[in-house]
Amino acid sequence: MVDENADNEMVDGTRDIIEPPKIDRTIMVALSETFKDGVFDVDVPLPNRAVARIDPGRVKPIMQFLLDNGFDHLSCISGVDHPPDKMEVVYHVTSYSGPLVIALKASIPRDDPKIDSLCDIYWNANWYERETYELFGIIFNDCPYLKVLLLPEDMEGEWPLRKDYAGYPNPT
Amino acid sequence: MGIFVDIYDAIMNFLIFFFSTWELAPWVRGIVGGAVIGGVFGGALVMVYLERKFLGDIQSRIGPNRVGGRFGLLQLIADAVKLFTKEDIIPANADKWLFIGAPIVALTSGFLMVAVIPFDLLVIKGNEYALAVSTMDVSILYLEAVSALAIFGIFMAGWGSGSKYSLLAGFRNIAKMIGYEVPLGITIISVAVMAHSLDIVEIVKAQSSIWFIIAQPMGFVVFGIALLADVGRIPFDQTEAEEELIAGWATEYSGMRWGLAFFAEYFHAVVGAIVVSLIFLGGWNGLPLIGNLWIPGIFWVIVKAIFVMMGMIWVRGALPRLRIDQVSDIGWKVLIPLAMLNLVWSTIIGLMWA
Amino acid sequence: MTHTTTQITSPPKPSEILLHLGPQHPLQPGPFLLDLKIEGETIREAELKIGYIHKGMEKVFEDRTYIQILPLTDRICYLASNSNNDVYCRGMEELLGIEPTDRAKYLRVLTNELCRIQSHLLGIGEYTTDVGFLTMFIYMVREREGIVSLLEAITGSRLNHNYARFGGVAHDLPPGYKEMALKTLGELKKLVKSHDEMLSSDSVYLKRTKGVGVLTASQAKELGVAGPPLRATGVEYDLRRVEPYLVYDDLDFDVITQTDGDVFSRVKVRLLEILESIYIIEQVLDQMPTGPYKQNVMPYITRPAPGEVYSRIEDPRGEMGMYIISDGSDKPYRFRIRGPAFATAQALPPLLVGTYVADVAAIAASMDSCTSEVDR
Amino acid sequence: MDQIEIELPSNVAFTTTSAIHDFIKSSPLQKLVNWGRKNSLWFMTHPMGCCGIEQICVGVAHYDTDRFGIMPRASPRQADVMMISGYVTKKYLPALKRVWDQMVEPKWIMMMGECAISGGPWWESYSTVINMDEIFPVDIYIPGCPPRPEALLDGFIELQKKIEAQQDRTVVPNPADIGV
Repeated sequence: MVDENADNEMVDGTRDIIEPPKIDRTIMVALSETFKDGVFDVDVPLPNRAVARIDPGRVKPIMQFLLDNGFDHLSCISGVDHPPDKMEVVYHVTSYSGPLVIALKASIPRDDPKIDSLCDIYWNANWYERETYELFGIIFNDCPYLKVLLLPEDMEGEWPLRKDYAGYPNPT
Repeated sequence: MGIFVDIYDAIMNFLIFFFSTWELAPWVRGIVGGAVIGGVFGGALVMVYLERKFLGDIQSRIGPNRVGGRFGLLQLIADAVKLFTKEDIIPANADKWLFIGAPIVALTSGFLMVAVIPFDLLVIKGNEYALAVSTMDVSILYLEAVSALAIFGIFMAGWGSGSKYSLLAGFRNIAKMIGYEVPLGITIISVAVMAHSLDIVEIVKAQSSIWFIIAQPMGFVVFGIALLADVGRIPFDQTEAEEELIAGWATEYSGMRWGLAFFAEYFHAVVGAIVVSLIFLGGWNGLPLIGNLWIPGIFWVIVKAIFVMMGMIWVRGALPRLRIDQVSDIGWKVLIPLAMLNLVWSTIIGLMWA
Repeated sequence: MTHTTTQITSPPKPSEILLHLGPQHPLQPGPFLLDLKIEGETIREAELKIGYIHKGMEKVFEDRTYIQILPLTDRICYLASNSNNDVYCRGMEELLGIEPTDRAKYLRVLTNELCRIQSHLLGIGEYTTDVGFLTMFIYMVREREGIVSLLEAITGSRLNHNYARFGGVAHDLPPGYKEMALKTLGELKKLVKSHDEMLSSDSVYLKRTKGVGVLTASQAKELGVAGPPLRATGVEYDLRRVEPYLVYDDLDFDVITQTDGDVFSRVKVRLLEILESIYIIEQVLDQMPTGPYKQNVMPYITRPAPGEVYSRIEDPRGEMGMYIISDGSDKPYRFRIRGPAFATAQALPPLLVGTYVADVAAIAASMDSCTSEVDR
Repeated sequence: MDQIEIELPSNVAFTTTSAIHDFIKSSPLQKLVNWGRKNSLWFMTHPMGCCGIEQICVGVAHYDTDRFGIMPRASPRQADVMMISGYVTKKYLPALKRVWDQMVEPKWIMMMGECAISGGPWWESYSTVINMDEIFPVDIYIPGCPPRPEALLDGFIELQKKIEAQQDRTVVPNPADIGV
């Protein structure tokens, strides 16, 4: 672990000489140009917020593109349930050097909720993915450690945050 | 003050005269031994009480003040009553005999130490009688040897509890004490070199003109640090570090078994304080240059020991805890060289003195 | 950094022990289970298991009206209840399209900063007790009582303040507040400076903390932490500066950074941030405008238009975000809480690998995570 | 402290000898014992939520429970009082029961705050266990969200009154209960 990071730091040190990537709304233009059929419905509702829909199959290259362009902080991964047929995974990506937060939404079918894991790109995606998995039942392909995080292990499979969850309010 | 001295001398005279004429001196020792153990027990109580009140003062708290008047004097009695009436549990996967034996071994080591501690030197008809259970000419070595028995007690507790926290604490204790018994021993040797004797009585007598804390200040510092480690008080309380190992080697102990184990520690601390007052602070010799002001020597020993105890509590209030590897570092790399240096110093001074 | 550092991959070898710290353990306020695989005193692998006080807040919030949620946001993290109120109200104000009054903005900054001070004081206190420095813990909590009294004078509560409202705040300042606050804060400033001096000069403390649990800037970014642990590595990332909200762009303050990224720096950042917060509060009390502290008509029954908002502020622990989706009814469709302590808790196991058992307490407490918010 | 131990039967030795108890009952010793117990209530450091913060505050300088002889202890073996100071979840309940079993008799349990007493704001959540008084023999309820430190101190004083009126009973353990 230590050696690896020493390397990282050296890489960072040399990278500082290169002009730092721009953290502003132009990234959205670049994003929709790079991924012509992967990113759509781009909107900037507030000065520091941008929203877009993405193709769930191309989530990994899109995120890699954002990471390369300075969006180095995955803020949050949330699941949203839209019965009867859809589920959404919302990624909030931001940067340690600017205020812009990009919300990327990927719609996936509710009866087969699967999407690629981001653990290779953002290290801290792991717990968010585990949380979304246990609460919604969304399966993240290739997530290295996909099992319950917050719930007791016997509650795996109940998916409590889905809208049709029967265990709320608590019957006991 | 004079009247007290008279009464004290009269009682001691009577005891020694009465029993020595019957040639049953062992009984004197027995009585003195009982009294001394009782006294040190009382001293341990005082230390626990001081710990709660004086430490409370340091931490801007009040400390116990509800039972036994506004100073909470009966607080420890209440604690003891509660501990005595708790249920007695031996955990299922504990090693029963080690678990039961550990506090006993720890406390026994304390009792054995008390046997050679002189509290005063009585001069009756030209003969000198040390007010101690037993006098021997290697008493300081004996003290050092039996004090190390307590390490076995703690390791027995750590191993026998069947708990991982206890086990880690036991390991830590061994690792720590291997490093700290050495400087402790070397410092004791340098004191003995300066006094030309291994007998505590002779060591104290050698301090009638100048205390050893003045003659070898470095020795005092080394001894004090090693003693803190020996009795396991902050910054050397890795064996019961609350935030890491719950309660360390005593994690699985409850009720009076825990009470005994807890008390054994304080017993050691009190004995340690008395030893410091004897071998560095002049013992019953009173103050340097002033003498003992016709106050019985036992009083001086107790007062000095209480000061040492308060110093220990003060250190506890003022310092964080060290890590176990740092503790070993300090022991091997700092204290032992310093103790060696002190030995050289005390040899030179001791030879010149002679 | 691979994912194997966040979990225990294999059963312990004969020379290793699996040590479970928790769920009941005096390490931190709040239950969690930290599994350590140790060899001697060295940690080989660490795994953090959370969820012991998972309350299911996000589900409960979907079943509450917007104004009912407001007092519940206090309970997300009880040490940052004002920040949580504030981030929720800011999100709702975006959804409802209203703007808080000027005086309310200043009052919110005031309570947020007071909240930051008391949280940092308790955080440092917890930390010092974890390195065995009980006295400093007691001093810190003693000083915290003064700040809690100041908050209590405004909000009427010691811990869960429930102070911010949509477009305003709940109460105005009590009379004579400024003098009281300046007196308490002046004393606190002196005390914090003296504690800082004490902690920076105590050799045993320095031995325990310097060079322990080091995070470099790139590591910290990779692990996704924010707040004091990140600023201790030298990254000047503070949402009050990056994305100024309320009136922070009118106020003069420095973003506190340290360069070492070790345990000592994290605590130092918190200590200096207390002083900086006191400076902010003094400005706020000077510049406080008169005027209404709440809207003329408070929007108690709210049905925001369908839409969504992600609002975030600088919590005492880092970036606190809330993602609210409205479907036009009086209850939120989805309510997502992105807590800062969740991110720092996730970053804990990689930091622990290779350190000693005794450092676990120091490192865990220096990250100052709040179990209630981790679990939600 | 191994996780696997949860399944093991707790094989504990009881020292409830009826002769001792009869003697204690028939003498002023009972009063002495109660006096000792009530003035030496050590509670387990076990903060679980908002109330945990007040629990911390009450133990130190400003409210100093040490005045009453009330101290925090980290190990359940040495504690007399367990405070449930927050929500008990389905995940936490087994551990909590185990900690309660590890404490030695006589022991008391205090419910601190609305969450522990009735469920508080989260009573209907999927993750939580309510009706804690059916699971633990609760002695004292301290309402509040969270209760102020003064209320917590008052709870301790009420517990002291309760202990003062307590009579030890002769308990013959049912062999089936202790798994012999």
